[in-house]
Amino acid sequence: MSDEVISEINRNFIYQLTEKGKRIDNRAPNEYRPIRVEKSVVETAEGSARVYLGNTVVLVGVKIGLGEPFPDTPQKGVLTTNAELVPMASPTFESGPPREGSIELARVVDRGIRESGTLDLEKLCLEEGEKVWVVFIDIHVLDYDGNLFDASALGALAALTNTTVPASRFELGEDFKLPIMHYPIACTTIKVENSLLVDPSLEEEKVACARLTVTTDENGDIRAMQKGLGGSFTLEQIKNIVTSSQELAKVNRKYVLD
Amino acid sequence: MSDEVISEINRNFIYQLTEKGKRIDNRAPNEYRPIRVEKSVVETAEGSARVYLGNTVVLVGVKIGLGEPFPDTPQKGVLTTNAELVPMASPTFESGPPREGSIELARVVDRGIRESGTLDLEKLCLEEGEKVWVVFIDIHVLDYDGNLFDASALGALAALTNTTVPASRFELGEDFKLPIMHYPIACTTIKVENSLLVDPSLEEEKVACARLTVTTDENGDIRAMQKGLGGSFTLEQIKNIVTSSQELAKVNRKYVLD
Amino acid sequence: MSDEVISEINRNFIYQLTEKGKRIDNRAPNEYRPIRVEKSVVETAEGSARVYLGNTVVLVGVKIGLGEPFPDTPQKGVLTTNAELVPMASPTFESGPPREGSIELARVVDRGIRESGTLDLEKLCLEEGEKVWVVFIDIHVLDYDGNLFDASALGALAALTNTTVPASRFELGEDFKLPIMHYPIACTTIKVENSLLVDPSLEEEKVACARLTVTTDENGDIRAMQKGLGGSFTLEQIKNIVTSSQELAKVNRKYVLD
Amino acid sequence: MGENIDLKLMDEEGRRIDGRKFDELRPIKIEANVLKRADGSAYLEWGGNKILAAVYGPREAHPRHLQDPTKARVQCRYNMAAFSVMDRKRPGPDRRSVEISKILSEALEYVIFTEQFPRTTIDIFIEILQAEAGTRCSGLTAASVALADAGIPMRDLIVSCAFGKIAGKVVLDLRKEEDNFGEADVPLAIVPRTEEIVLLQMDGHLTTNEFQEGLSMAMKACKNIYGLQREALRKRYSTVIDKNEEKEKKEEKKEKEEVVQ
Amino acid sequence: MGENIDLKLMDEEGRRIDGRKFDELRPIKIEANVLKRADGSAYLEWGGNKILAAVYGPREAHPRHLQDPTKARVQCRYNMAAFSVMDRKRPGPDRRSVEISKILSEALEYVIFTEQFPRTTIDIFIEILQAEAGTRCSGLTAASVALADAGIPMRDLIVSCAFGKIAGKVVLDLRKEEDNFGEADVPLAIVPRTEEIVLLQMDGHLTTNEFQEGLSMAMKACKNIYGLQREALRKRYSTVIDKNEEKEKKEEKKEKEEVVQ
Amino acid sequence: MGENIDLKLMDEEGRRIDGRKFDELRPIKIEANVLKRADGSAYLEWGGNKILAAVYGPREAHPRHLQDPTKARVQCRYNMAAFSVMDRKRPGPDRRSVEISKILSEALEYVIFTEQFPRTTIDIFIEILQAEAGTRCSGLTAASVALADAGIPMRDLIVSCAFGKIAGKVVLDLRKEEDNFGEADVPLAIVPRTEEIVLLQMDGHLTTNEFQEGLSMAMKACKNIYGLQREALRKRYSTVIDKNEEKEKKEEKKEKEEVVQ
Repeated sequence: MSDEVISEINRNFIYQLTEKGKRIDNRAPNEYRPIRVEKSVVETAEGSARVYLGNTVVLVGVKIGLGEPFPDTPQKGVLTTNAELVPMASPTFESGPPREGSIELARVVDRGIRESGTLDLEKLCLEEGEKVWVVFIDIHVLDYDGNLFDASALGALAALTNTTVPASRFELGEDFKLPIMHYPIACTTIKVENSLLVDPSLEEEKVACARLTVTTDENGDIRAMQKGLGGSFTLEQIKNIVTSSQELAKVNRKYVLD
Repeated sequence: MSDEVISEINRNFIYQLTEKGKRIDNRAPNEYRPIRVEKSVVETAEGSARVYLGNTVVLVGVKIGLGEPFPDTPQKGVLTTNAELVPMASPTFESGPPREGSIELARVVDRGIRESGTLDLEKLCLEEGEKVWVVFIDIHVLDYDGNLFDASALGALAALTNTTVPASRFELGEDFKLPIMHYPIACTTIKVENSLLVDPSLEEEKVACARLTVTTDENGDIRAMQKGLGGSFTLEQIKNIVTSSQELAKVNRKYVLD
Repeated sequence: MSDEVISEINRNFIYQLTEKGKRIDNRAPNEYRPIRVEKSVVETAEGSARVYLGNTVVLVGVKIGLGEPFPDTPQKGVLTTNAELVPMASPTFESGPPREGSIELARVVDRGIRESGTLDLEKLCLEEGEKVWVVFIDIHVLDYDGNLFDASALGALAALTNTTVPASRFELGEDFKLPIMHYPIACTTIKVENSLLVDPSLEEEKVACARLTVTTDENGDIRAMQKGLGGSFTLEQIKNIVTSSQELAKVNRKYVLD
Repeated sequence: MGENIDLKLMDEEGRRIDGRKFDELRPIKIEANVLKRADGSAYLEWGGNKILAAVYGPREAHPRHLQDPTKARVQCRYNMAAFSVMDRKRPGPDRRSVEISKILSEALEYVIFTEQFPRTTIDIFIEILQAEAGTRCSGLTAASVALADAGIPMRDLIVSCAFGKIAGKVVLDLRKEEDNFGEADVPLAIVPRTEEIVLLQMDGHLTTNEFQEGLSMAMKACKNIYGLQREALRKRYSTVIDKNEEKEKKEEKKEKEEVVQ
Repeated sequence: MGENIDLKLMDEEGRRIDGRKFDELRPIKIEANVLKRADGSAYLEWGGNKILAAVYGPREAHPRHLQDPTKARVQCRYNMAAFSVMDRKRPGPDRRSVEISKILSEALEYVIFTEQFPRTTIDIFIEILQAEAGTRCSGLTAASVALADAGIPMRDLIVSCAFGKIAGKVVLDLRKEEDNFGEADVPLAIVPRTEEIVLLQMDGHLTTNEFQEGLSMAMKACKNIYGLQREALRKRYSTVIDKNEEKEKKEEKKEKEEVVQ
Repeated sequence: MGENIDLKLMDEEGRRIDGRKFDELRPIKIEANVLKRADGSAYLEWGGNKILAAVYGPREAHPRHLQDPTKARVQCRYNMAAFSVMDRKRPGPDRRSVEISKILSEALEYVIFTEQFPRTTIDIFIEILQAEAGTRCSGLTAASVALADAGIPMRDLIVSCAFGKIAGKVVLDLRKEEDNFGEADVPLAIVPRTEEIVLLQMDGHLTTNEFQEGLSMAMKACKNIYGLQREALRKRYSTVIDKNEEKEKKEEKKEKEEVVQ
């Protein structure tokens, strides 16, 4: 059977399940796959975490370096986020310069961290306008079975909470933990036909028509959003997704804090 | 009918017209299409101009920044010209890094301005060997109906005459107009069979076998030339083109000075 | 006859010859093609050499510039090696950024020079941690008839011995010859079926299953090695190749020293 | 977002730095069919934004392996001119424009009847000539007019508009200073007839109530912009009709002349 | 190589900085079948190295002109994660990783029965997650386990290990300081059953005797590592058998349930 | 161009810094058929320029969509070696070499009977090994000898030469200092038999009279260079004839030996 026929069968099968409120792996529509977060997994990084979200595996490393601040924020450290969808993780990922998929992933994770004020960047300034600490978040996807946004955001936050600024190595005082102020958690929901499913697996992503990622903080406030794919949501659906994302974030945040 | 058949018919039609001294849009062989030059069209630029040459539309913006002079001209400001043939302007333009077409365009416009001494670059030096004003000319082609060389050269000169150096924004004294010393105008002539046609439209460019752009200053002196395409000119044709370019430049220069 | 049929015939022909200890150009298995080394062939370079190895021609130029030392070797000059397999040299070389073939070539030549301590890099330091001489070795392959490794390594060493550091041009004292401490020579052997052939021609390279380059110094010590291609060597074969490479290097070194 | 600066974004009477009320749009001007070469085009001014959109297609997709046998590919390219911002932007795509191009492509895909044009590509080019906050909303609004101008079959236009939060208050359509020093920015795009949401992004800090308040405000504003889009298309088509009449007259005249020659 | 630093790489009793003897390997741990998406995979820790290898294929080679009608293309891509080294590495291939990818591809090609899969490509991806000298040997050792895990027909595994010279003495398996300040480094890979050498590089300064001494030492060590590789594969296959039994039970159960529904 | 420097480019007696008269060429040396691999080649020294040109083709154009069903594509690639100039040039094409490659391709296309080889490409590679002003003229002159050496059917050779203006005087063939500090530079290329002009560029400042004076001077010089080109080709073909005779003798000898074996 050709790939197209198989995917057509899959599509119909998933459609029929969702109509009954079911999913291929027997989860409830608003149920996450099992989550496991391991910290301090890479010794060469200043902070790191490996996240297992079902079969999806993401490794995030944080490196700290010295650099110049941006001209418009001379008293703040610099945060930069990069994602590599290495071809190891999926037959559809390719070698070469970052494509739009990995750029969107990195930028959505970055906004979730930056806009929530996760880091107290002013504490990372060494000399105003001259010298600041630069925080590099590198997302390395190892196994891709759907929902990279949530796995990567979890991994980035976990790695940041695990990071020590190696000031002594640069002869700039004592080492200190990265100053974390907030704990934003991303929750992604897809629309399949007219059903909403959280934490989509790869099979589900393939038949999704729309996607919404909502990042909320420990107060339940919204810190970032990203709608994707060539479909639409109704206003009501958006409101429902925001509410469920706030609830699920409370649960998932524990995996990072533990 | 296939594209090739149409273009073959077009070719023959244009050939027959040129033999009678005529052109598809009823112009005389040495007649330009209507020219319109609008200045100050982009407020974020330090200078700008939009040029309509028949249906060809080119937008040129000038940005001014600070930089270091070149080592061999420590007492001079820096001039740099870039052209983007964005795919909006023509189905044959592609996204991506600049191709040879846009590189040749940018370099020919650049030489026309640089070699004529259009700008008094010494007046753009702030600190010898250390700090100078950098003039960025960016050519943005919006609608392509032939003769980009002349439209872009006109636009670049018009935008330069429209430019104010924003010295006060950098706390480097008062703003001042760019010091313009000469007014070079480019005239492009193509050869179709054995006829010479100035200001070719796109249809005419497609059947041209050779092209010559002659840039002359307000004294009629020659400042830059560029021959293109896989055909040839006789010595006599070159001399005739130089003469007609000098005359036409006088007329077209007025569109910039107004 | 198709290319594939021809190459199949060639393969069989070379196989049959090697079984009898013969080669297509009548050389002995451990015999080099004629070598000619010309120095001072490019006046714009600080040192240069053209090497003819049979029909293979390689031009190596050395340029000297000023730069910063690497942070981990603040008291040493910098050596950098680059190879261009320009499409002039072979129908199989392509324009564009360096491919793996030219990268491997540059890195193998570089290691041969660097690891043998060919240059006394400490004598190229001007100001510790701040300013050092940078030695650029550029390998330009002009005609490709096999065994680029040996031809390029010979050319690089010859060009280095031909190089004068132009200190006076930078007003940094008197010009001086590059301080050469060792004379490493690379010898390349291929395996065809079970025979070992040194200095392979292009036709021989095409049927080789494995390749070993051994770089030895004037004491016969080993300074660098590189095995290539998708075949294998026995331990015995490796030992034999090392021995023959040491002997052949003694002979070939003379072409550089003369 | 989130910069604390002594810039007062709203005065005591609720007026913003350019005098607008909290739910007031910047001035918008739309013109359809402004380019000759493209199959469809639109020019839009929105506050300090000056934007051109052009459409080519449906045309055969190249290379072949990018063809979808079931529908047209919709490819939008958002590009900023080097001189469109205060500090000159290096030409060519950066990470920001790659992301924006992706989400605009996805939004536009929803309203185009792509299944009518298998194996083709529909290319939409958005050139930001002058930028002053809200370029992705402005660009998307212009792009859907250009698509209609190209005669591409669509279920509706797309309208886009942002809301945000400044000085603790939810407001419509941020301008540059409000975007830089405000507390949140939420670009939104809808299909006006069905009120479906096809683009939604958010940056900053909002409570659930603020978010819902803003959504309603922006959706209402979108409907007003929808009127401007349709007006621009109406003008364009009336012009076409005028020109067609003119053309017919010209052709008649030409035929006569040819008889004379 | 060749740096003269006051770092004592070996003490009077012949112990190295981490307490190893001259012919002692760093600790090695190998696990097969660690990724779900890939056709085969392996995870390896070797001293301070942490490495993942994954295999995809044989699959159709793209684009077409890269297809070889007589055999499969073997393409290995060695990649270092940005955070795998002390000073952050810029993502993407550099000249070093291009060269390593080439020689690892060539070594792996030798043991794969490529002629069984004409027109296909077999892709091997090696990700260096944490690096501490000897990554190419570690990566190659992991890659051949991943190939076996993918069920690719091979004449044997490949085992790789380096020897070198520190403080004037030939030693096995350099760690970082020994690589940086030692006198030679010689990565080697063999086919253990036949003792054929498929990878050999050398950096530094060795006499002929030292070279031969090191070769023997490294080939002996390779055979020990070969045991670890086979052990990892044995565990993986016993797990498969367990899982198959489990799966059969589950399917039986499912069938019953379906009957019930 | 246009730098005012206290360098005296011409003395009172009209002698230039290298002693040449105003209408005197630098020494030129041309040799054909200097490379083995290429289908045709030439080596040229012209003053301080050392240049190699090589030709491959006509050969099938790749990829297919670049094939022209009516004629051969002529692609010239002008490339400067890193060491060909005083300040090392970064390898690879820059904007200058892209432009030069384009105009040289166009000039060469004119003299090749491209319609005889549809769907093919004729590649001309020009490597500047040592540069000293006038490299595009030197390269083009060498390239047309290489084309003839490759046996490509041509209506004539192309000859190229520049004129310029220094110290207020029109002169032939600028050398480096004259190019840097002179007032104009005009590279020119002609088809010598018909005197057609196939390349013409100009930089600087010339009156119409100066331009016409220079044109005549350069066209005359081109004819002299044409003689050197033809001489190089004559030598090359006489060598071929010699070699053929030699080859025949060798083959006779070989046949005899084979009989003996």
